[in-house]
Amino acid sequence: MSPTAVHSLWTTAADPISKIDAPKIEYGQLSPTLIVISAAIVGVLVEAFVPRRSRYYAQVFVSVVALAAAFAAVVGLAAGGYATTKGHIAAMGAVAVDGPALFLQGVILLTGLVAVFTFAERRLDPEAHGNRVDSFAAQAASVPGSDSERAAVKAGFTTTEVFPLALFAIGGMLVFPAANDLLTLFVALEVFSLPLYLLCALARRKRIMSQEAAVKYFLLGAFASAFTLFGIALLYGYAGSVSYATIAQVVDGSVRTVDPALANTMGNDALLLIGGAMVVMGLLFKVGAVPFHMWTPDVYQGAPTPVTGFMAAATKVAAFGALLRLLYVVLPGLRWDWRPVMWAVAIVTMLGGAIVAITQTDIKRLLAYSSIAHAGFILAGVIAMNPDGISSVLFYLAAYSFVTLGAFAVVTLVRDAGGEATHLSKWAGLGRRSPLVAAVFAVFLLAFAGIPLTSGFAGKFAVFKAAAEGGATPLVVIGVISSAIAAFFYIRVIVLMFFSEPRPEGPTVAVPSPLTSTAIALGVAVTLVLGLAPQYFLDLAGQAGVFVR
Amino acid sequence: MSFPLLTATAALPAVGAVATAAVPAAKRTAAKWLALLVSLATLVLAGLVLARFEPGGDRYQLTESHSWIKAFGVRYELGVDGIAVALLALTALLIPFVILAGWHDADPLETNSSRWRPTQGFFALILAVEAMVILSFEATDVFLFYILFEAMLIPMYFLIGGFGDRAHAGSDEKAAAQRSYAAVKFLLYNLVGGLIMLAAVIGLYVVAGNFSLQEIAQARADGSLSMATGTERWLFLGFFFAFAVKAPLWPLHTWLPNAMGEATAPVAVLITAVVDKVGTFAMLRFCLQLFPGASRWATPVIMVLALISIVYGALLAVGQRDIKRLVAYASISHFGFIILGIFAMTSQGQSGATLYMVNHGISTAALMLVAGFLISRRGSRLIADYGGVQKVAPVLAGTFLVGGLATLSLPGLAPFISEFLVLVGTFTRYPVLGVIATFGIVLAALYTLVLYQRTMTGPVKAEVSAMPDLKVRELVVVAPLIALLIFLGVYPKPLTNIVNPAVQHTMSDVQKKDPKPAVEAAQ
Amino acid sequence: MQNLIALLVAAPLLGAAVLLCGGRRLDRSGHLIGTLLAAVSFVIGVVLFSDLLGRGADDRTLNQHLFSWVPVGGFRADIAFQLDQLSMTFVLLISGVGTLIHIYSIGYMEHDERRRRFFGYLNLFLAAMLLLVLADNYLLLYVGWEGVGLASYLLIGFWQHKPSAATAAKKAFLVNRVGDLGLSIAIMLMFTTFGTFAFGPVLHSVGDAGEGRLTAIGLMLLLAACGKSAQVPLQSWLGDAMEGPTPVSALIHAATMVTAGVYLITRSGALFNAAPTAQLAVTVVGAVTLLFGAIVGCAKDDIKKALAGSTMSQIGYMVLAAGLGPIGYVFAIMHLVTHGFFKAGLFLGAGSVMHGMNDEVDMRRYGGLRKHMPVTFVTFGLGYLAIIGFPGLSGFFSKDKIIEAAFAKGGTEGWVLGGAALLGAAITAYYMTRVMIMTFFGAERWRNAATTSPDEPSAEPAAEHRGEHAEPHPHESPRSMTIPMIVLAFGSVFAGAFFGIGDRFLRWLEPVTGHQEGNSPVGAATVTIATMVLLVVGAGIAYLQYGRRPVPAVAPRGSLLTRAARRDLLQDDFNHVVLVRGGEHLTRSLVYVDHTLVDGVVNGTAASFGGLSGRLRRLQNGYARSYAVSMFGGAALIVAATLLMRAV
Amino acid sequence: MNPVYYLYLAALLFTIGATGVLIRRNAIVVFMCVELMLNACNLAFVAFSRLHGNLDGQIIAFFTMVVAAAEVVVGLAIIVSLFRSRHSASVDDASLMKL
Repeated sequence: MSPTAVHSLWTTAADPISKIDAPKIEYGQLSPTLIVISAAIVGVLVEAFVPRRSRYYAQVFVSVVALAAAFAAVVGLAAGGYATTKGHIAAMGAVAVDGPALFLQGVILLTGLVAVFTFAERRLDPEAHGNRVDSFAAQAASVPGSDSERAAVKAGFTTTEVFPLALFAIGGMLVFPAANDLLTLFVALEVFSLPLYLLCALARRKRIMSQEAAVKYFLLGAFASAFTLFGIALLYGYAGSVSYATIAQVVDGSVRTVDPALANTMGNDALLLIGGAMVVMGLLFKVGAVPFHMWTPDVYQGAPTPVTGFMAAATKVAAFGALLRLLYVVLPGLRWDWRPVMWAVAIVTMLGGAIVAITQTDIKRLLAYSSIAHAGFILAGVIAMNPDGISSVLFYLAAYSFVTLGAFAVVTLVRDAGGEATHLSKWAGLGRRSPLVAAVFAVFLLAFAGIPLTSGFAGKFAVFKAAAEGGATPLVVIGVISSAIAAFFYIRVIVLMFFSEPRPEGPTVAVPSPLTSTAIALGVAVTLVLGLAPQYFLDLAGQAGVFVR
Repeated sequence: MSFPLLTATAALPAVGAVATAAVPAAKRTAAKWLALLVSLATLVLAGLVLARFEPGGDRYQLTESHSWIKAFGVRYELGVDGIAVALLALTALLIPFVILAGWHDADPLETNSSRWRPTQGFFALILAVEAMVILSFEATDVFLFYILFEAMLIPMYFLIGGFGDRAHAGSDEKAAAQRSYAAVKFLLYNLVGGLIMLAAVIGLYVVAGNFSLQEIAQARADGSLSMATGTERWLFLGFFFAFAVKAPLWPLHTWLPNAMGEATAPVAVLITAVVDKVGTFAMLRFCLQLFPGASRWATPVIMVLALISIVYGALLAVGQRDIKRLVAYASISHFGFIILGIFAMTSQGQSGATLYMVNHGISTAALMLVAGFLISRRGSRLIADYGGVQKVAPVLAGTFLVGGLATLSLPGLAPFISEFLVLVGTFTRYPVLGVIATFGIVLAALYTLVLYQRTMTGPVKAEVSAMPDLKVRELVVVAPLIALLIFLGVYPKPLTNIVNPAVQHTMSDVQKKDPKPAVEAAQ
Repeated sequence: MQNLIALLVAAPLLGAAVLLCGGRRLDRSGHLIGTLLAAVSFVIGVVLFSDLLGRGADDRTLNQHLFSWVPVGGFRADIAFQLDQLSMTFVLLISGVGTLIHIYSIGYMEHDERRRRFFGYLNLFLAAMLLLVLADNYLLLYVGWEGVGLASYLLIGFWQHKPSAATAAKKAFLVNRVGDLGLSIAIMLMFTTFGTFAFGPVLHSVGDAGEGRLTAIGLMLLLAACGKSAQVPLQSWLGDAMEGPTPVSALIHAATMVTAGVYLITRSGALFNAAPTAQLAVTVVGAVTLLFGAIVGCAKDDIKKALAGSTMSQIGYMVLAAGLGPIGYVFAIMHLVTHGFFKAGLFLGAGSVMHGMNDEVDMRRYGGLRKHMPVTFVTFGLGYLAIIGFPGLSGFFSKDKIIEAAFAKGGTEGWVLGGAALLGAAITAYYMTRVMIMTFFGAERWRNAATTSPDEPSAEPAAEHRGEHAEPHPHESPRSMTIPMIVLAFGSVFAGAFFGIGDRFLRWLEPVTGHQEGNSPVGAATVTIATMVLLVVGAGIAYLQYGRRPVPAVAPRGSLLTRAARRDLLQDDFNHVVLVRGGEHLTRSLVYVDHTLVDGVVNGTAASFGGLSGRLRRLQNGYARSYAVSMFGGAALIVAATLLMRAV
Repeated sequence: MNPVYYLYLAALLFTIGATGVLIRRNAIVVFMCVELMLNACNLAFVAFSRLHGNLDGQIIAFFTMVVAAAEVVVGLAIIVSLFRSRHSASVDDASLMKL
């Protein structure tokens, strides 16, 4: 490196600090995130100061209000035109406020709201020592089966921390798809991942499995984010900046080359390709695409079911949002390099998820694999690289997240002595025991399978249509085949529920409180509305489907 | 905007389905009557459609069109041509009989489970199927049709798997297992077909930019929309595959015997007489109109497959031990005739095929329902368990015989006309195929008469000696069907008048003309 | 006047509808209604006949167009009737003999609980048969064609509780279906050739069509005729058809339905005239069958089966004549009519005998019945004389003409056919004499035969209703049965003379069928004398065999030919081995194929996916580190692939 | 000396860390390997920052440290709870859920 550069660097550093102009932050436009984060902090304070008796109510109140308010804020912003015309980059280029961001934030907030309902459900488990209990450990710190745990249960402790944790996670997720530079992306990633790791470990029943899930999720997640970070480093090295806009310009070669000293790194495609690939890989890990999917089944199975539902829905939304922005804003100039690779990933993800799911025996693992297959379908839309691609993915995410939440909410209802009866054999004849619950679950399964008149079909159709228009016909064909395979195991569950005789020692269906009922009802409503009359939401997604650069 | 008659015809049973499902568990009979009344009201509406339809008029009549999903270029477009009207009438006509025939099929065996309401479910599902089938006959928007084509699988699936035939050879578990196997097989076959069609539907959109049958067909006709030959063929295959599974065409037929064997007789009628017709109907309406070139290209292969279906189905029918499976294979053979007629691309062939759809619906309904009554009495589906029934239950035997004679298309009964038209239509273009297909009539006689001889004649078996003859309800089901068979056999003109113009349109779509007789040709 | 034509069909059809749908309340009056309606249609027939006679010879054709039946494109089929001399002849025969047999059945079926249905079926048959001969296009004829098939199916299997009857009925229908195959293909060919299949247009534009097509059509029509008229190779069903009640055998399987084939060929005469090859085929079939039937007839001990054989052979004569073209048509029809009389008479006689003998059908258990049932004996005897062609009786005139015409064909064909016909005449004389002697003369072999032996199951299980199984005491049948026999006997005596002398019949029918005198190499007289000689020879041999020595009660083993003939010359065994067994094997193997192959492929695919799933599942081994490995590998792959993309 | 070497070092460290994650059993060690990877990233950032002559990289390094610290907190919490309930910190023992 030339001494002049060093000198310049030194001089810049050595300049007398005249004055730092304060960064300009558009608080109004960031309000959704800010509301949620601050609510989370309030939640922490509640933990600290509110007496244990009333914490639960306080926390639920805070989270619900905050999420509702944040959602209202999102709606307000969208109505204010930020989703379309006034969309721009806020917070000194760190966060984008535009259609996709707002749409996904809205979806995440609603999902989070519903998830909080299922978190707050405390009618399913039989009362322990006269205290209503939810699906979270009485005291996370106490060793499973130990006296301390029994004491905690007896004392009626509950882990009300889950609410602030969830809020933090949601906060991170809100930023994730809106992040407009790689640093923000990374920070947001960690902000929503870390609380999730913890939430996974907090199951009340089967705690060992829950902790194992947490460990696996944590280690693999950290591993993945390390890759992401290194990718970011390389991209930074390539472009000399982490801001999406700059990188995009450099990729397009539309930026004036900085001083020749940097020529050897600046625009060095090896850095760009490797870095880009590693960042994308980090995101693929979050969406659970093959071959980065292997954490999914274990974590979904081990985590407390409400958390699983929350993860399955919200994480996918956030991660795909970020992936879209990255591919459409930063790397479009590179599409001829990454598209074939993404093709391959999409194909193996669709087929892999569908095929492995056939032989699953645990309903939660089954749904995990189905979520993998769905990730593949969504990737097919991402690859389309046209406006329809964006809007179709947005629509699919909205449709999918609600179905998922509903499905997992139903899973929490089917219980036996050992807690939730997740083994498929126990679901035999459910349709005879409680036709309503079985019918609702059947609706969700049909939506997963993409049967017409459900949201699943509309979403699948939108995505495949976009892909076909984008020239990815083979993807569509493979997608169709794998949905046929997938149909097989969804049908298997329906057969099990309706056509096989109920077991005498089969599980009972708990009668939920209004909270879970709302979650399920909302799921059904969204599934049917988006299936029968998707026009309005498709328009919404269509208008929202433009990134600001 | 006049009264949306077509929508009403489909909406009525849909609403009825919901209402029936909502009837409280205790009020079983009320649910039955409600369903019956709804289906009769639907029949009245169908009659109105028939009355309002002018055979000479526009190709599609009583049209309705509303915007539905702009983003997909999908409109809610309805309209009926002669073919659709005929099939719509058939559907609306058969459902009341199906309901009446299945009156006791869904009475719960154990009354303890109060929340479980099979009866309501059974009749609600039947009405749901009716609604979807009717709407799919009316839909002139490819997407709308596709949605219904797929969606109707679900109620059918529950009807097959949930309400199996109680007369089962094996134990209960075995019965349940076989039943759910049949249901799953039915669903997966048709789902796979449908999904492959989905790819083609999307492809069609990418090529054509919208889903309106009329617009696309128009554009194809005036050449403003040209498809690459390859594309057209792929799309055609995608569509045809789904319809061939539904129809069913050899070798995609194996789901039908299982489904019809395991389902109750009325549901079996629903499958083969109503739902499967959507497949053959769609071949006429979509394959030929949207992809005329590809249709002509694929004709030879399809004709051969249809021929195989005819002979193969008939031979397997001869080999069956189970009454309902026998009827199922007979139906496969008949569907072979229908497809043969459609792709013969002659006005006789296609009119014949359309008539065939209607007549086969009625005749199979008659035969299958009587078979159902027979089976419900003896509690067995095996032919070997019967014998000499005509002695103890002459009326039952008589109606059964008439149904059988209709199945072997005896002149004077409706199926004869359609079958002969199909054969003539085929013969005029493909003499050899026509001749081979004609052998089907001998085989048909074989399996029908063997069935009748083994079950109805001979010395009276001990088990059937106390068998009661047809009850009034059952007579009410069978008699009108038989009367209809005879009427349409002697005076099919009302039907042909409606169908012929539509067929002329289809013929012009595929740019085919009837071959001239040799004598005229010579002059 | 022509509006009456529809009534001809409508009357019996109405009867059938009423009787079959009427239910038990008609059980007591049913047979009367049926007979009445049959008579009605006969009366109408007579009225129309007189009307025709009132017209000039060349405008004796009435048409009635009811409505257009199946109009599709160029394909136009109408419900329309055509009544000309040919159909008129048939109408009178059918409705006349039909009515008689209705009357006969009143007595014959008296004790059968299902008599109402029996009459319903008979009416159905009449309607179908009349439709067949009155139709003015081939498709409508086809309806009647299958209609009579159905009626015959129902009536043969009338005693359905007997497996043998049910089987026979099924067999009859199936074999006829094979024939119908020919008819429908013929109609299709006509449609593709002429664009229509109405008699008039087709037969008039025959000239414009190529001979190849015409031959094809002709052969297909012949196939149809073979099926319906029990001609070789489709004759196998007729023998079994005797399972039906005897009146049925008389009406359907002797007088009317089985002659439909002859009608079809004669009706299509113009077409056959233009297709010599087809015509030759027809004559060959006729000649073969007349010998075949005759030989079979010689060997049967079952009286009805023997008569069935003779029917076969007589129809063989008609077909032969029809095949001879214009020189033969008239005589074919003429023989058809006379045969209608005497064969019906014979069958009714046989029925009457069985009626008196506890439904015993084995002639070896008859003998010396002339004393016990004189009327039957006389009428049967007259029928016998008529069929063997005793000079002056009907058979003499009609059969003789046919033999002459056969010679008149000329060339070797003429000699061969004529020879066959002559030989046939001799054999006829033989087996009919045999029947006559075994039944009415000789020792009363039924005396010591207590009951019908189990190994010879009685054809008429109505015996159970008739009660006693003790030693039969033959008695004359009731009036209702004897009167029709007497009437038919008159017919068999005088019809021939009435028709033949002065060529009345010829002049009546000529305008329709056309006629030309053949130039026979041998004079008419020669033929007659030859026939007479052979007749005497045949009858003589029979007398020596059965008249002189006592008839063994159990059939002797007999020569190879005899044994073969007893089994209908083994063609049934052939059918059984080749068609039935082969068919069973075919279907069974197909069922297997369908299950394992067609279904197996699909299930196999599903199973293979399952297996793949099971294997892929193993990768999910629960070890976080192996997950990390897959992630690392994936990352490496992606990076490598991306770089590769750039490289290439 | 050429700062590009720092990049090579960073890459080397990252690979070592990754390998460690793949081969070590003890959860703590695995976790430390992850930390090592993060630090490798830091080194890369700083080196690039030097190359480009702007401070972004160095700033990012600080962010990374904070994140890493947070990860430590969460990670240790989880690992310790696991260790306490099964008296082993081996990642391979934690394989109840599979297939």
